Amino acid sequence: MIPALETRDLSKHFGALYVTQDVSLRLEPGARHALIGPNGAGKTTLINLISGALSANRGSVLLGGDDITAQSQAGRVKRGLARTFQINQLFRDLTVVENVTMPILERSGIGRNIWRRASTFSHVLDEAMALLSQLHLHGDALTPVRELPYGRQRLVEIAITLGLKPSVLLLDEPAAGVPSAESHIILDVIAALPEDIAILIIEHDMEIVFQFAKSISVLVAGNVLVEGTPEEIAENQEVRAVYLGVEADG
Amino acid sequence: MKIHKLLLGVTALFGLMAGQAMAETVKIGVVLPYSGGAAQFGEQIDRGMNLFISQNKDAFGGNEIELIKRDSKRPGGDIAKNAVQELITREKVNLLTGFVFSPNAMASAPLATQGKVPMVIMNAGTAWIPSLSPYIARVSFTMWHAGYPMGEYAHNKLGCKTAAIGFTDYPPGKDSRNAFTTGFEKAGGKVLEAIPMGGPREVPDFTPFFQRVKNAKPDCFYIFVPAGNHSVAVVKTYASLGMGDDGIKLIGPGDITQDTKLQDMPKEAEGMITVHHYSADYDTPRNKAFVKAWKDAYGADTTPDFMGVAGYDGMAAIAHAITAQSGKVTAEGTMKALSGWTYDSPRGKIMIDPETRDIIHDSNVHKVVSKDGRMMIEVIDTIPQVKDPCKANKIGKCK
Amino acid sequence: MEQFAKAAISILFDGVAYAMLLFIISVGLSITMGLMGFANLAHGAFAMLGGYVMVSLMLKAGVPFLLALVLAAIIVALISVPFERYLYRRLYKAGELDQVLLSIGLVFMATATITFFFGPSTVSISVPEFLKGQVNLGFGIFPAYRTFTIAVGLVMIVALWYGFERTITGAKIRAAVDNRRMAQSIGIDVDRLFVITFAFGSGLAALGGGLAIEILGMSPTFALTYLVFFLIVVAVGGLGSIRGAFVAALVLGIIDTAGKYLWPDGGAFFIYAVTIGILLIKPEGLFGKA
Amino acid sequence: MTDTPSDSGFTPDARLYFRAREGWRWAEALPWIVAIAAFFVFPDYMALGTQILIAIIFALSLDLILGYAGIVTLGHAAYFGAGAYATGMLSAHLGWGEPISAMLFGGLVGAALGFLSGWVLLRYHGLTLLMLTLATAILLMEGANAAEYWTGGFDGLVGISIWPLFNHFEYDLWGHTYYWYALAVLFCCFLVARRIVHSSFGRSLVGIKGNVNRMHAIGTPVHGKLVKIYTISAGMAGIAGGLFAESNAYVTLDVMSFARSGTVLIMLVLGGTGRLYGAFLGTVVYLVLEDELAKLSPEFWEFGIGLLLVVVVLFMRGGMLGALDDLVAWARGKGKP
Repeated sequence: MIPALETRDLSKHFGALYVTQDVSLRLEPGARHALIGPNGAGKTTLINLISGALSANRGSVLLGGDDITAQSQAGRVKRGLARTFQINQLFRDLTVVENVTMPILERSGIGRNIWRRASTFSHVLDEAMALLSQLHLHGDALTPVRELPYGRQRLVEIAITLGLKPSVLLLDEPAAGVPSAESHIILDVIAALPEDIAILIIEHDMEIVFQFAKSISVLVAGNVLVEGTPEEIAENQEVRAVYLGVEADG
Repeated sequence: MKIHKLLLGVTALFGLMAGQAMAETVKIGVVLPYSGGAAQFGEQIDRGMNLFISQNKDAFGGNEIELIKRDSKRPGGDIAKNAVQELITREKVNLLTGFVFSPNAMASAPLATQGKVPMVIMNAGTAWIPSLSPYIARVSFTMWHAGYPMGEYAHNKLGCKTAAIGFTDYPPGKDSRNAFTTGFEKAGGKVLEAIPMGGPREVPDFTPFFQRVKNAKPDCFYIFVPAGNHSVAVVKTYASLGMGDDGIKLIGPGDITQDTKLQDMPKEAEGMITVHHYSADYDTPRNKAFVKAWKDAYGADTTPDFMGVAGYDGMAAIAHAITAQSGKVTAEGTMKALSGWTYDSPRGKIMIDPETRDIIHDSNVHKVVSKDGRMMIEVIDTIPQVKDPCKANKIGKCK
Repeated sequence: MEQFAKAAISILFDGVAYAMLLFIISVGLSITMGLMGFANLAHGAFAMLGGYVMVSLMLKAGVPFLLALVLAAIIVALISVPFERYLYRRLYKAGELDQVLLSIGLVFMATATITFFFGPSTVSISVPEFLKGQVNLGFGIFPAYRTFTIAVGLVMIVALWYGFERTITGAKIRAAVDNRRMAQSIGIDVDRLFVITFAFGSGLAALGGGLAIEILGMSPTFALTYLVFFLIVVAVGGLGSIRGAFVAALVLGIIDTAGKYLWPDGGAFFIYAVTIGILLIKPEGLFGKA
Repeated sequence: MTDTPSDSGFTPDARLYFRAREGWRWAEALPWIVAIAAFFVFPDYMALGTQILIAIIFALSLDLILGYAGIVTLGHAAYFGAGAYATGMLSAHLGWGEPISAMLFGGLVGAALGFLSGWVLLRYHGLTLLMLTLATAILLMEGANAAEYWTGGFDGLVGISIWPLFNHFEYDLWGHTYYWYALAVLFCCFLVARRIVHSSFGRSLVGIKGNVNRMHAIGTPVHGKLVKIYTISAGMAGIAGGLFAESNAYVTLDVMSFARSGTVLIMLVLGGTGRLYGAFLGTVVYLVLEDELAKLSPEFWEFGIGLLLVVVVLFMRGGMLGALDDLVAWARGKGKP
């Protein structure tokens, strides 16, 4: 089976500082893969390398079997790779529905249309509203994003990515900054994502990770320390020492 | 958009005397720089005009005059042109005057023709301006009035065999360069180089340009910069490079030894030779009375310079034109009245050349001297009644 | 050959003198922009203010030249404090557009105010006897005032280097330029640092303005006329870098002088072409943070 | 304006909302009515009126890039000037004076220049972009100064002679013909601008302005889109410049000056960016105030405009139109306290 996403020996350094070293990952279609590791392990850098926000010094990224290493960020998105951000990257002054129409416009190429009025593309609006219903955001459709509570803003962040209809989704700490009482809402949404999307999730909240992921990679100092099922990871002595132990103490 | 006519200056109202019942109100549009770095020129000319009006209340033939002033700001052309257009269409002025910068006069010239409004130019000195419209007369000077005789004088009397020229890169600068070059080379001298030294808007650091001239070692260094802030910097740079010690004589038109700037100059200014048509230091009764009236009106620390005189003389010309037409001012009538008009100006005898509508006046050779701790102009020679040499010799655009 | 050497020396000398002036005025702008991220287009207004304070001191109060120069710097530094506290501080987090507009507004107000009190013409001062004329430096005869300007520039470089590399306040400023949040978290009073730096930068600008009277002349349009040059020095040198400002001022001062000397018809062409070239290749400036 | 957010149940109709935003409002007729009425009320002010209309077109072009795409530039006069020189030289050197085609030629040259410079410059942002736009415009001005044979250098380009509009309406001293001409051009430019900002492309520009990181992440060709709108904007600025050259029959280096770039920015910000009508209000207020106040005292005017800028930046973030919105919202009792 052709993996949905694969990285081969991906490396990135800033001067002498290696932030990513020979990372090889493999996500099958529909995978639920978690990337964990202590702070500064290079998790977000890896996401940036995969999504094309940063260019790698060495190694390659494959999407559905095609080498996309040379592709721009935009090119990768067009091929079905989408990401969320650890810190919200939203159009704060725009309404929720407008936020969600942006990716749909770009995906469909309508965003190039310079003459026809945006509102006349009614299928775009319908799709956006459907997406909002799916995430229970439709009641807030006409509210400017900046007026939403943070937890709901995180949902918009996810909704925007879903508007791209990705085959591979990179979630960078989707529950970051959300009060723990509300994090289940995020988790519910993630759990309900279409099964054919391959998902790579970075998360600190181990509860979410173990509930959600079917496989886990542990990243330490830019290297993949170990990879396996949640059970294997939970029992791995090395991981417990390096990572989980630290986490438990902290 | 409230229509209002704000009169900054004096609206001269003259008592209706018996026998002068036919009084008209003549509207005069004044276009001068009232703001920015050039505001000092606007002020000089403004004061000159007002001094004439307050001294000669009966010179207007009993007609009322109303001055409508507009700020031309920069020498860009467009602002002045809009001001003129608005003066003609909105204020319906009978006469236009002012114009410090040549581009402003040039841009406005077509409007004078189109609107049939006469234009009396009080400064702008590019030679060919009057040929842009039949309704332009000039009471100030052309760059050739000073540059051409300066060229001859530099070779024949100052003994300069070679010369370098530094000029500010805009129409009067190039005009002055041409005037000096023509006069100097006709007399047998050789111009080593002519260096454009930046635009008129800001005072540049002159050092690199002067350094180049210093290394070229000409006998004379002819400079044209716009009157005002540039000239002090010129003399300071000349002094700080010690060019006088190298035997390089600093000469130029009188714009660079403007009366209002003389006291700011270092002692190296002494001995500078310029050719010009006016200085407040002229030792004639007419001028002494003029300078005294000026100081009485505007303060002892003020001095009229050639711009102030042009404002004064220009208003005299306008008064003459108004009186000659009994207040019914037309473009043709004004030009007819001004043609051959003569006047006893503080600068000496002046006349409007009937052929060219340009000024005829004496060009005097000035020397900067120091007297009682004060820089002064001394007239050391006079070339009487100079007709604009550019038009007289039909050079370039002056046909 | 001798002619060539003579030309080269005079270009270098005048270029360096001009560069020192640019450096003294611009370095404060560079530090404040690097530290506070504020595009302060009114920096030239403080230089202008310095020039006018100096003129007033010398002509109205009879203060001698050197003392007036120092006093002008101190007075303007003090004047600048309320501006930082009550105006600039409100916009540290705003976009550069707001900062540009606010500071341009201040430039307009400063120009109008100066025109109102001092008139539109250039003002000038008379420098002391020892700064007039020429001096022999052993390897050539040079204008005294420019030699003085270069000397002041070099003294400022050394003082700045010492101040930034060898004092606690300097270390704090460097830390804050590098990473403001980090500096704040280790207990540096960033607010106070801002005031000090801003006042210091404005004072330096005033010093430069005072020096510039004799070379560039001083008129109410000074702030706007030379603004572009100051900005160029800062952008080319890199925000917050003293070394960058110094090198950029040198490069631009010498290139501008050489351009005028060798190719007067080209006008100001060179300096802008070089600026664009450098910024295209190094958008953060020569010594800016990447 | 918005309904109270609710978690479920009521779903607002996004389509109605969008249509309402894109649709014409009655208030939008106001500026045009004012412009037409001005002709009959102040027939003597039409020379000024024409200059105001031209400045509005120029400010409108800036709003497209600043207000919608968030590009801050200090060199927009480069394109205005390029258009002015193109139109002027077409007449002065090649003897072509048909006003509409000459003006469009100015727009074309502006757009071409905008495309070329935008392609390079729009890879940069922040202060670097600010300096690059500024330096490019000055460089262009120096170039125009050096190319004296073509541009007339500092003397200005003389000898522009424009034929009557439609071979029938002659240029008149009162500026009547050109007032209508400029108003018609402004209306066309406005329609185009309005269409663009309400298009899908326009929405994605707003997205770029709002959050460029996110736009990259959803696969937007950001640079391409910025170059596109920059080119359009430069073209519109070029049209304004062409109109300027035709109405003045004279072009000087001033058309490209830093002062002109700065002034148009100030006008737009005074009116309010990102709302098209800000260009109208800001320009009219600025130029009328200038026309009236500068007559009182130029310093007074300069100080006043400086103070106004400071006040707008500190207290009226959306310019005058933004303040008006706030006022309306406040009056309806919905505004923030």
